Amino acid sequence: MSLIELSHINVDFKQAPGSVPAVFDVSLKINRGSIFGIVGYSGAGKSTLVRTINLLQRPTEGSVKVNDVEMTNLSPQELRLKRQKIGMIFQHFNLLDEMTVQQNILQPLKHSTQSQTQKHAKVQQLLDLVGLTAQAQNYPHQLSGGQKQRVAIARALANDPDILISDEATSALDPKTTQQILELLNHLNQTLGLTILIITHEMQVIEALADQVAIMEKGQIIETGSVANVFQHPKQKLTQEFITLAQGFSISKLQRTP
Amino acid sequence: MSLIELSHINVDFKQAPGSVPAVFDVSLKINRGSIFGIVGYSGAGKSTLVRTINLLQRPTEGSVKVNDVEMTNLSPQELRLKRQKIGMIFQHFNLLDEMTVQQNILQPLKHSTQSQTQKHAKVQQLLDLVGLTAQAQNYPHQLSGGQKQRVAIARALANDPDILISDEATSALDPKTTQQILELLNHLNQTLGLTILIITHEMQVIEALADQVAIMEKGQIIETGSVANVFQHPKQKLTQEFITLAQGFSISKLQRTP
Amino acid sequence: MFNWFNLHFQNIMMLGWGGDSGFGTALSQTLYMTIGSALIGGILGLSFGLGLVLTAASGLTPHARWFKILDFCVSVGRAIPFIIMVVVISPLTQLITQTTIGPTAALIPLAFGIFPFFARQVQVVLLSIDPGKIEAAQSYGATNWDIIWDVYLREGRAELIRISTVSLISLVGLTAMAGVIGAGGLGTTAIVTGYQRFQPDVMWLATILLLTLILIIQFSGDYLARKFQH
Amino acid sequence: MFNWFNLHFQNIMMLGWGGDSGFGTALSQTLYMTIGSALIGGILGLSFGLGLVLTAASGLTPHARWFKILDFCVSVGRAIPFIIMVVVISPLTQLITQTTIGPTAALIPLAFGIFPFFARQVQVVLLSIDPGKIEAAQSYGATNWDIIWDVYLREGRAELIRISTVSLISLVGLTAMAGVIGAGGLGTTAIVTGYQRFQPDVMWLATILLLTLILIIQFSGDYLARKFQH
Amino acid sequence: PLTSVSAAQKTVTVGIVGTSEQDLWKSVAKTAKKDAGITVKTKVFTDYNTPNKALVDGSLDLNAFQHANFLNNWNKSNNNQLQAIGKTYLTPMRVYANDIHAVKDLKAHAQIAIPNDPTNEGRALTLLQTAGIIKLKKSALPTLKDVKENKLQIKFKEIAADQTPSALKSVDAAIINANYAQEAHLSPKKAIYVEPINKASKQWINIIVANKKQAKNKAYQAVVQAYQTKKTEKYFKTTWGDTQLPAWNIKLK
Ligand SMILES: Nc1ncnc2c1ncn2[C@@H]1O[C@H](COP(=O)(O)OP(=O)(O)OP(=O)(O)O)[C@@H](O)[C@H]1O
Ligand SMILES: Nc1ncnc2c1ncn2[C@@H]1O[C@H](COP(=O)(O)OP(=O)(O)OP(=O)(O)O)[C@@H](O)[C@H]1O
Ligand SMILES: [Mg+2]
Ligand SMILES: [Mg+2]
Repeated sequence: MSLIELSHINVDFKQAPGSVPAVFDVSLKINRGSIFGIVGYSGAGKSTLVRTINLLQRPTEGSVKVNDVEMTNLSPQELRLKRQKIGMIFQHFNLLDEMTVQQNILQPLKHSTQSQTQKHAKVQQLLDLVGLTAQAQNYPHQLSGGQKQRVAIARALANDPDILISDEATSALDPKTTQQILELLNHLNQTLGLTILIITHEMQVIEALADQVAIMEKGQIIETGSVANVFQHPKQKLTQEFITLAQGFSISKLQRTP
Repeated sequence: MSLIELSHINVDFKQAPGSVPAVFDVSLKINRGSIFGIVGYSGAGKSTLVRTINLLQRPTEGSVKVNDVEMTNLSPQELRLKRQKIGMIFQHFNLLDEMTVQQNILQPLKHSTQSQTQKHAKVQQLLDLVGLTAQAQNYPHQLSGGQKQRVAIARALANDPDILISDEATSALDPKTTQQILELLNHLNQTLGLTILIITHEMQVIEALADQVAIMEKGQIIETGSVANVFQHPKQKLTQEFITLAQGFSISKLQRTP
Repeated sequence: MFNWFNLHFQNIMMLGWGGDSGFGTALSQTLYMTIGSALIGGILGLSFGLGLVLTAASGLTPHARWFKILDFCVSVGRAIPFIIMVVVISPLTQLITQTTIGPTAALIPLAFGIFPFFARQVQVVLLSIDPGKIEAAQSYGATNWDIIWDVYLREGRAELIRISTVSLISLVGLTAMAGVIGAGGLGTTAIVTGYQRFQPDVMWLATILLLTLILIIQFSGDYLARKFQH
Repeated sequence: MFNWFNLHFQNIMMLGWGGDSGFGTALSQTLYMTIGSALIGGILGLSFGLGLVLTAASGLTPHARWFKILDFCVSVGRAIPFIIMVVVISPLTQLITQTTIGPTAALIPLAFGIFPFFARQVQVVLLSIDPGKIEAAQSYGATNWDIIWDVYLREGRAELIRISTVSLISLVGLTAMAGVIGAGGLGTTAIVTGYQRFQPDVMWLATILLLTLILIIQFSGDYLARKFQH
Repeated sequence: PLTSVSAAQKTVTVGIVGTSEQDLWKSVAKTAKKDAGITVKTKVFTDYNTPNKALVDGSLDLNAFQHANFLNNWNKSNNNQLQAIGKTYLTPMRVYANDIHAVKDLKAHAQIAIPNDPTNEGRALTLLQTAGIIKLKKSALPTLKDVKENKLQIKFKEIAADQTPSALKSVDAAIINANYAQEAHLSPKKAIYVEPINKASKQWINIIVANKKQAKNKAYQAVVQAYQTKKTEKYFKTTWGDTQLPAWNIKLK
């Protein structure tokens, strides 16, 4: 049964005349409990597409169903409650600069019925997970790029969401931290049934983590299927190239002058 | 002969008491015409270290020599001229929001003696290289994350610098675009002798592109040497782990309940 | 020394510190009017400024009609010269303060004089907050109130302090006009007793006291803004 | 219709449009004073605001002494009540405009009255620009002038327009005070002819004309700010 | 204080404009305290309109800043709500000039600064008519619109009354109220014309004013009595010389 169902999504931006729409007639089903990867060229429309799921980006056309509820028909109040259960990690972090790391992560728990102690315990646990216990009282401007991204990850998980949307959550992280985050996501998926939607440029991340994958180009999904299938029998040229490059970038160095 | 020579660099930030300095007693030599990679944990001090080279970050202690000139002793005017020849790609892009893509890239050429036509030709060439010809008249807020990064790359190259400092310049890019950028950098290195300092989390990038590599942890360089040496005989555990993970992240999936 | 002072600043000496027209009295009247009307005008201005941002087309709760009403009120408030504002709202002043003269009565027109100005500045500050932060808050289901408190007001904190400083100092300037309803204050002393009566010593002392007050406000504002900027 | 108007608004009819005290004359005086002093005050305010940001400890060219001097000048400028400003700088006014009364003479005190205020606002705007952008410009060897033009002024453009709108409207308000030196204008018509002579029709018409002017400024400002915000 | 006035009222608040008479009122207050046990307080205004409004709405007990003409005019526009309850003084207005010594020396197109508030302006224009410089239409309080003959084609500059002394250097002549001339230490020699004291001066006599409903209030009458004393007369003499004449016993011919 599909948890997320996008049908015929279009997103147009006002832009230079003749430019393509950011997302064009995309339909997509994501099953409950699955990990779904999206890859594609930079500028293909990946971020725009996933932002339609919690309606941060209202599609120009099309239907967005989460748990069989049509999102575009919800009242603001209903939408708000729905969104609490859809965690999102932004490509540009979007942390609150005037709050400490700890406060940023506490933020989504504001309306939770848990006690203060429980909330703080939860935050502590998340801080441990992303390895920022020492930075709990730092403000975002005192963090490195990767540290900011880890705060964003922790914040997205604070509410124990049903769905996690991750827009390049590990791109600013070193391999080891990435591995830890991936293990965490996998663990949450396996134990709690968290459905995960992950945009990434690292094909290895898809390979290690995802069940399903979709490849986007120019606002459209050009190929989709199980990771095993797509990686072993890529149909599109773009998919092939992505997979090959993931093995290692190939640069034929010119003969060097010493 | 080393083009860049950092000696005993220290950078302290005001932070929670007891926290480690961002950079601690780092010395480093980078040869003219080489490509030097820096990897390390998120928060290890990589960005802080490279920012001392063009003195965007004045080191608390230590000496910075570029081309045998002690940078910390330069007058503002001299420093400015030096900086024109050190291109820098920032982790957070730092584009000017009120200028179009084209204007952003033209910016470093402002004081160049070239004619307007030459300048525009140069920009056009850079736009082609990073694949943003169609977006030339867009403003940054109309770009995707990866597109912004490509503008930043083009801008850093506009001045035909002698040194290029790239702080995770490809982390938001898909494999194919990354490959193109790497080929470009390699080409510039081979044909023009551009010296490149590259911070990245993708070990494959180091492997494909760099001659030398340094691994940072907690503000210090824990291992350094030629890429071939370090990759084949890593001495530190951290280095080993990074290299292993670069082959592919390993996630032992739990047995799934269907 | 005392004699010398007495000789050159005899007008100041004559006014003295306490009493109906002393400097101390004038200072306390200025302080009273500034603080009192800053509280009322601050709350009004913040509400209107927030309202303008929230109901704007790009805001959290777009509402063209309300936006136009708020926008118009603020513009009208800025168009009315202070003395006319005093007259126009004097029934309201009478209702609230039971009098139309004196420092307490001045609070109402002063508050109405400053709030539209403050509201515009609040609007400018809030519009400059990164929309990405608001999106992030929306993504974890923050209520509009949460967004107002935790994003708009909190992220805009340092800037809000800076514009409050600017407004507060403008308000101190405005209190000089409160003399029209017999509210006294340093500005009135400077103008009426100092300037109109050609007593430069009085004029300058009053101005210097005003300046001191303004420097203190500016200094505290700068300090707080730095302190709250991360 | 005309008779009815004539009956109820006879004071307005008597003032008329042209002539020494007509509404048209007052409007053009207000416009003249506003535009003229906006130009002078705008340049002064922008320079001082930029100066404050550049010489600050975190600025491009830190210089504690200059910063303090600029900061002090601006604070002093804000402390002096307008009418006293008129008197204090009247020698300068005489020097520049060859007279101390009339609309042209009013330009100088108006410019001096508004510029410290504008300078503070410029400072607030420029301080809110992302330091990363300045670093980027420094990294490609931009001169300080480049950074002023292409980063500070250009990136702050929309905000600068917004605060210019706020300041311009404050300036229109200030022109009402220029009546003291015979500069005329709508504010003076509203106060002196309307309010002081118990001619409410005149008072309101002048206020409505002021309001119209302010709405036009606000509208143009909003439009330009939107247009220049990317 | 909201005036729920009874004969037993012990505190009377008087509105004045500007502070030049504050010391005079301190002396009056002393007398009132001694003679009638009444505490007199002053409230300083900077506007000529609000002290009257404050009498109407009861925020103020008395005011003393206007002359009879101003009050008449005010009452006409405001339902006759106020009443004069005592005279204070008469101060002739003067024409001052820096470079000329007589009105007849005024050249064509000369600039004359006049106060811009209604009563002072009306009075100034009337003064110029008396001096034979212009002719006015009949009007209680003339304005520039009422100038029907201006042979010299004088240019009038309407500025705030308190600015007239400073404006003197920018114009050929200025009409300056006695108090501002006094405070500016303008030499009487610079006065090229003085308002004559005659029957017509009646309207320029300054008065103490109360709300009509309170005109008979004993306490207020006591304040008037405390003002109209020899002591006050002496104060006028020592402070203002001949420019400010006690008006309660003046005889106008
Ligand atoms: N606000 C906007 N206005 C106009 N165009 C926009 C806007 N946001 C995005 N676009 C355009 O829409 C297209 C898709 O953008 P999107 O951010 O979804 O790409 P993406 O696939 O996430 O790319 P990346 O991998 O680089 O993040 C891009 O061509 C971009 O230029
Ligand atoms: N302005 C600052 N104030 C205080 N601490 C800072 C500041 N900037 C960076 N730091 C701290 O200095 C350390 C090094 O930061 P730096 O940005 O150099 O890391 P990095 O190696 O580039 O990490 P990443 O890979 O995540 O970008 C971090 O622990 C960070 O928290
Ligand atoms: Mg994206
Ligand atoms: Mg970094």
